[in-house]
Amino acid sequence: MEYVIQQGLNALSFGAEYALLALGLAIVFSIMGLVNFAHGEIIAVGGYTMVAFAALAIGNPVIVMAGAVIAAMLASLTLERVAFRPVRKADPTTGLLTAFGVSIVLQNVFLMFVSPRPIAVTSLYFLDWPIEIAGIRLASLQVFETLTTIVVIVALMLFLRRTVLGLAVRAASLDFEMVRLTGIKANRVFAMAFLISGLLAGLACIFIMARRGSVDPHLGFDPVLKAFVACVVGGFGSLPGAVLGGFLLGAVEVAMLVMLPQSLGGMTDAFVFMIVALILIWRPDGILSPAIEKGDKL
Amino acid sequence: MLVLNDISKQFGGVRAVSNVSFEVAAGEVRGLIGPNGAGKTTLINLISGLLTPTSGTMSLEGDILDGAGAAARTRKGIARTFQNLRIFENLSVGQNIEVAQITARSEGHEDSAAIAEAFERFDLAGRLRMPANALSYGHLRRLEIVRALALNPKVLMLDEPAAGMNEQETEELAGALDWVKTRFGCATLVIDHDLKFIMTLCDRITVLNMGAVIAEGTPREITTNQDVIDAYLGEDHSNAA
Amino acid sequence: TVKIGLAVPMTGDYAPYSEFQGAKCMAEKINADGGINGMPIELFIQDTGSDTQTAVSLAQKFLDDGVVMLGTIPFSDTMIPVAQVAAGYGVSIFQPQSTQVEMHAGIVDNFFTGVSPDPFTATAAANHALKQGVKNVVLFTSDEGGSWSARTPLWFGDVIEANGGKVQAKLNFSFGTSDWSPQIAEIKALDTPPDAVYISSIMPDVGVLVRQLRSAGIDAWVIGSDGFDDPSLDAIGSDDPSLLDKVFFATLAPSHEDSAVVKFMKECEDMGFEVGGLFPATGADTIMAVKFGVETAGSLDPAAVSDAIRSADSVPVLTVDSISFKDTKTYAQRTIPVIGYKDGKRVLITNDIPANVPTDWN
Amino acid sequence: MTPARPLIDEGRASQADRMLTIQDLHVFHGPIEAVHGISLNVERGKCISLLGPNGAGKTSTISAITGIARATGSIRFEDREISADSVEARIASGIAVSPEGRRIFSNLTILENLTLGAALQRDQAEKGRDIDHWFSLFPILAERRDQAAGTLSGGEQQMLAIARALMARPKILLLDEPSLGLAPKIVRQIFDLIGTLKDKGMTILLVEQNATQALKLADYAYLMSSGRIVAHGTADELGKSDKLMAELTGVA
Amino acid sequence: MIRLSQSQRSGLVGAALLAAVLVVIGVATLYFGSRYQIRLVYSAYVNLIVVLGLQVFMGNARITNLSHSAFMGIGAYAAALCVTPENIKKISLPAAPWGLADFSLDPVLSAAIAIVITAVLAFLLGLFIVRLTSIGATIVTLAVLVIVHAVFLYRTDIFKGNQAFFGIPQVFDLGWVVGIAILAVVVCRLFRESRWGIQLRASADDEVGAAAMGVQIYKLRLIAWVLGAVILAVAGICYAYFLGTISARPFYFNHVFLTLAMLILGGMRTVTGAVLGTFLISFGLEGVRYLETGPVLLGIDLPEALGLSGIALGAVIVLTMALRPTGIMGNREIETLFVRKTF
Ligand SMILES: Nc1ncnc2c1ncn2[C@@H]1O[C@H](COP(=O)(O)OP(=O)(O)OP(=O)(O)O)[C@@H](O)[C@H]1O
Ligand SMILES: Nc1ncnc2c1ncn2[C@@H]1O[C@H](COP(=O)(O)OP(=O)(O)OP(=O)(O)O)[C@@H](O)[C@H]1O
Ligand SMILES: [Mg+2]
Ligand SMILES: [Mg+2]
Repeated sequence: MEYVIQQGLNALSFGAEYALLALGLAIVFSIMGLVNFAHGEIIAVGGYTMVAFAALAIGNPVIVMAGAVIAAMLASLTLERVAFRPVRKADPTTGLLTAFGVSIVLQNVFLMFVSPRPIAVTSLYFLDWPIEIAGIRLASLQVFETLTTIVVIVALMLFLRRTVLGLAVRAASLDFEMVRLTGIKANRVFAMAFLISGLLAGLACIFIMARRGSVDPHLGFDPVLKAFVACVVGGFGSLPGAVLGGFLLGAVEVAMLVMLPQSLGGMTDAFVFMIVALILIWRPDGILSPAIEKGDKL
Repeated sequence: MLVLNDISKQFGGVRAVSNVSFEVAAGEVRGLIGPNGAGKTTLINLISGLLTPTSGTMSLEGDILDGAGAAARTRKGIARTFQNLRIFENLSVGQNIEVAQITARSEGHEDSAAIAEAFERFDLAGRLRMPANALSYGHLRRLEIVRALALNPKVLMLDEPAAGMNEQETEELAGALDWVKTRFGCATLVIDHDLKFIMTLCDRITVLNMGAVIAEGTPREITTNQDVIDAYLGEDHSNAA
Repeated sequence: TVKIGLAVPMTGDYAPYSEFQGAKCMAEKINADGGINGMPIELFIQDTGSDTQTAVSLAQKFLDDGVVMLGTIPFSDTMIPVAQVAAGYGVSIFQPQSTQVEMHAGIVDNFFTGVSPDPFTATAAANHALKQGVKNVVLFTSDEGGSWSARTPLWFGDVIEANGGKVQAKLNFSFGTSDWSPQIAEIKALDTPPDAVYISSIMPDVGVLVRQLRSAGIDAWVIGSDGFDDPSLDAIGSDDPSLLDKVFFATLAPSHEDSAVVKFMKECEDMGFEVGGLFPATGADTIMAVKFGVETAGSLDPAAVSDAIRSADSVPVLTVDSISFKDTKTYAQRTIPVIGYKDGKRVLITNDIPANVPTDWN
Repeated sequence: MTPARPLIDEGRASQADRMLTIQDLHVFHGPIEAVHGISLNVERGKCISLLGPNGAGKTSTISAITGIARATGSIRFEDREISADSVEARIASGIAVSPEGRRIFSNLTILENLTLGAALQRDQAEKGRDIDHWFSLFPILAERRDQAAGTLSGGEQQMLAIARALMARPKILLLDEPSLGLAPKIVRQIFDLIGTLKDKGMTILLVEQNATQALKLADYAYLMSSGRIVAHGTADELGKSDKLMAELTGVA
Repeated sequence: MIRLSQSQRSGLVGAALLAAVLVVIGVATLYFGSRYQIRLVYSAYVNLIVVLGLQVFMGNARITNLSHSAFMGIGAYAAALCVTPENIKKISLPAAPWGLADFSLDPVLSAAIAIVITAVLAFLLGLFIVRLTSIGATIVTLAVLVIVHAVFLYRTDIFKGNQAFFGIPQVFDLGWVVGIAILAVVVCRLFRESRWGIQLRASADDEVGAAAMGVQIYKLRLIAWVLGAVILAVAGICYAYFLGTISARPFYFNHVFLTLAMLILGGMRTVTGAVLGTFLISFGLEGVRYLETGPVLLGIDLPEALGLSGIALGAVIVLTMALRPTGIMGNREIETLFVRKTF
């Protein structure tokens, strides 16, 4: 029983990380239909910022964390300006491919100017300590990450439903030009979405780095691949969908790791993706997307 | 030809079409009018198979259509245009029409002579090699109609074909559609808000309101029907068109 | 000139496994000392992006340029086709760090690896573990690194079991794992806590695993292979050196403070070469082996050079005193260092040729 | 090509009355020039109508005024040259548009669409009052206020688009075919509304196919064809005196 | 007698023009190229076949496919398993199940079997994939890529995972691959202009509109999907029959991105675009790779620039998407460059 609870909590914290990443993808997608595969590299920017702080012998964890988050936000904003603005009006596929391109460029920039090998960053180890409650072992990081994800979800919901800028963010996803025709500075809307996305990447970066303790050019690729899947499963562009998809994926992944017999252990990822594919075949637009009948409209 | 039997469609809480029954005969032009949101487009979506009715059945020449998808129904001879244009913008004008011709050919009822004539009638003859997205709105509407005709359909449904056209063009369109009626002999269902257009074109008119049929008859009968005046035309309808 | 071609993975998935920095540094040093028999070494180095076809094409180019020895991506799917192409020129491949076993199955014979295959490191590690009283072990395996990550742990387990120990569980993992809590929960659920866990993987996986095991209160030895041999492993002990107290690994060459490798890396740094770790440093072995071969053969004929290396009793290299291919043909007979930590610093524990290596691998 | 043939003398209004003045405007879609140097005036408080057949360049002209389409030439709004301004700046200076094809935000609710229409308005209470006002005029919208706008019928969407434009409390309202796809009863409502707005002093530039209706309302009209203005004048002047009018709009 | 439509006739002209280009490049390399260049061109042609296989589905149905390298891998492995001599399989696959190590077939038969196996697998997967749209479909293709790769890695007893599957007879040379590439070009181009192709492209523009024109979208997508997979299998076979050694790695993300970039740069909507993009990137990367080594150019000693080819590849994608999202060719095929526009 304890074991089951233990693995359940593990699934929850896996899910929280995926949800945090998936939200970063979903906010950008919901506004401009862009699947930002370069999200992972924005996380890596945060990681390399920590390396830079370490090199400058700045160890104050608050500065390091803030620095990483700010760097990720700036990186996200910069990418919006440089790479994504030209494809703003394009279809999702164009955006997806652009993001792939950006991701490849950034990975190679890290490789060229820093190193292809992992670089250790130990300044955030202090965030991680064991907590034991009634025989259940938790890492403090898991708790922090889950809490952060919850706070982020609530804050985002409020922003998108209650503020004009939030409405504009949602409206821009369908008709960017028309948003401009209401007088809202569209560039601000996009900047805001990318800023939020960068913030989420920065937060995720803190947790990933605190856990891994090192950064390499591929730091973000795998987690973001999973987050991408989470988004699609939940219903792309739907923020609640991203959250649901994230937690679902966490649960599936832990279940596969734990339940597959050792002889099939190497197939964990295959089974995770297979389940995802089955979900999509069952609900082609993701679980939380409303069942829309295509008529003349939409 | 086309028989609708007690068709209803529910969207969540909205009953967009409610217990509609009517028939359209071959060669007949049937007008479908009604206030905005009356369910006209929804009805066409139901007939063309893009939406599934909540209840009711329909048939084409005695052949039950229920359960057949949009493509299958088109192949059986139901063609339509769209209120919001659905042009294949990366194909040329000619290829847009070819998409439909291919379907007609594979079903063995292509009529290439009639289509060639339709190009002229709808002012597309010189434009076949243009990319479709270079046409103006009015021509795009014409393209949609010709594309539907290329299917050589038994039932042709036009959703606001005159929208965005001026009176002159509307008249031309009415003339062209008259030609369609004689040349193709299909059962035609036309939605439009341009009463003059509807009145000159249609043999019979069905009026929808809030999803339900509130009147049915010849143009004359309709314009004097008090229910229709209340729900749709308003008092001073002679000025409307 | 003595031409050596390195079609290596400088970028891509296998970028960590490239020897070109060490090779460049060593070639420079030798050239500064007057070269080989008075001839300077000319290195042809190009990036393959970890792609096999590119590697084969580049190898072809280098062969046409007249190299006497080739280095390439240290994985069999590239080494075999490269060796096949090179065979037509009488040229051999010298791979200073490839430990996978399938290259020694007799598919190609114009091939050297400057190190011993994985069963040797697994055995050396197991022998030391047994000496520490290890009985119950947990093995982490993964298919992603080929036999290196999939089978090395099993050889380790074989040696442990042959000496009365027990493999309690085999757990699967993927490369790049940063949260080991599901696997750790599995370990916690075992009836008896393990004395050791063995994993053949690379950073950051290894560092994360060590820390998460410790914070979960699992005090077992963490034992590994040459994948542990990266400066970033040492970094996890920067705050708390005791984290590394029960970590050791069997690797390719001694890499503790005073080892030849570490000295070499320092010298290279002074010369302006960044040789960041053991894998890059092994490139020096390639150059030294070629130097030996050319000097012994007294010729630049590739076949003669290879024969000279293959038939020598001992070939001097940088990473260990000497290696020999006389009995093994394709892999180097050499000592296997076991490296542990004391106060967060690497110490060389043993450095022998293990005698009880499993034999089921070729 | 028939040269522009003014039916009356150029601009009777004094310079000061001109709210929007366009001179020698060329509009481009990519490499294609859709409008070839037109000039027109919109006087304060008047309803000016822009008529013409499909493809004449009416929508292109509107897009040039809002800055959506690439254009050369001069556009003066309230005595300020705005042709170099961004779209947003033009809207902020008091131009609002109900575009061709409606372009409502289909994934937002009706209420949210209206809220966005008043995006530049800071006063929340004012905004609420405006929304109530337009809801009372379009009760169907009020009924569906929390429904996604994409599920409205074509006509309902058109009402929403106009209401959204009005939420900005503009100085000039650009209406691009507001009657497109509307039922006669609603069309009349819409034209009545335009009349009311005009009576209240709103300046309106009305693009229409429905020339009869438009001319009834308009103080002055411009007739476009193939990217040029081919005639202009008051409704009477245009409607009675020129064959061209009949040809291009079908108005007898 | 088949009556060809206007676009089918120009399709044949276009295919012939492209074939001529392929022949010229191939023959020039054979006669004037070094062995190194021949290898380079060979792999460019293999990638060309991959990109063509990708274009059939992605270009006409306009659904981004990320699983193409997996199908290439399936073709390569299936052929390799059939064609590799038993004595070698006994060494390399000692634990092979189902008697896989106990037979070997001639190369042609092996290739045929590989194509059939790939087509059947593609058909079964396609039944699901064609029902999805846009990003949903893309994610499922991604899942296919990951799953197939995992199977290659996991069943080391059959595929050897990341270790070498060696001993495949090296029966192909440049001439073969040029011929096969030409065949692929013709097939792709004829498909594009066929009634299936036109209807499929229409459905990519507007799914609902196409359904209303009687287009059987799922069926057409499935046809394109399977045809694409067959071409990809052929590409895999060309890869295996030349190199003699395969592993799971060349059929994963790196290759997916590389070939995707090729198709995107040239323009995925046209066959000409596929050809152009492949050659531009193949030969462009070769130049960049030279720059990476830090050569001396015009008297300037350039620094070593590892990762430059990666940056270049990514930049090509980003710039193409920004400046010309439909790729260099857009909707135009090669023959339109020679014919004066008629409107
Ligand atoms: N997919 C849908 N989901 C929910 N409601 C819908 C959907 N499609 C239509 N409706 C609703 O059904 C009703 C009928 O809409 P429909 O489009 O059929 O009207 P219409 O008669 O064509 O009107 P118009 O003349 O304005 O185009 C409307 O109230 C509309 O809001
Ligand atoms: N996006 C575009 N790309 C290319 N050409 C265009 C584009 N939009 C419009 N055009 C062309 O510009 C010309 C003017 O079009 P515009 O839409 O301004 O006409 P309009 O008067 O509004 O017509 P309608 O009454 O049909 O709406 C037309 O010939 C049209 O083909
Ligand atoms: Mg309608
Ligand atoms: Mg217009």
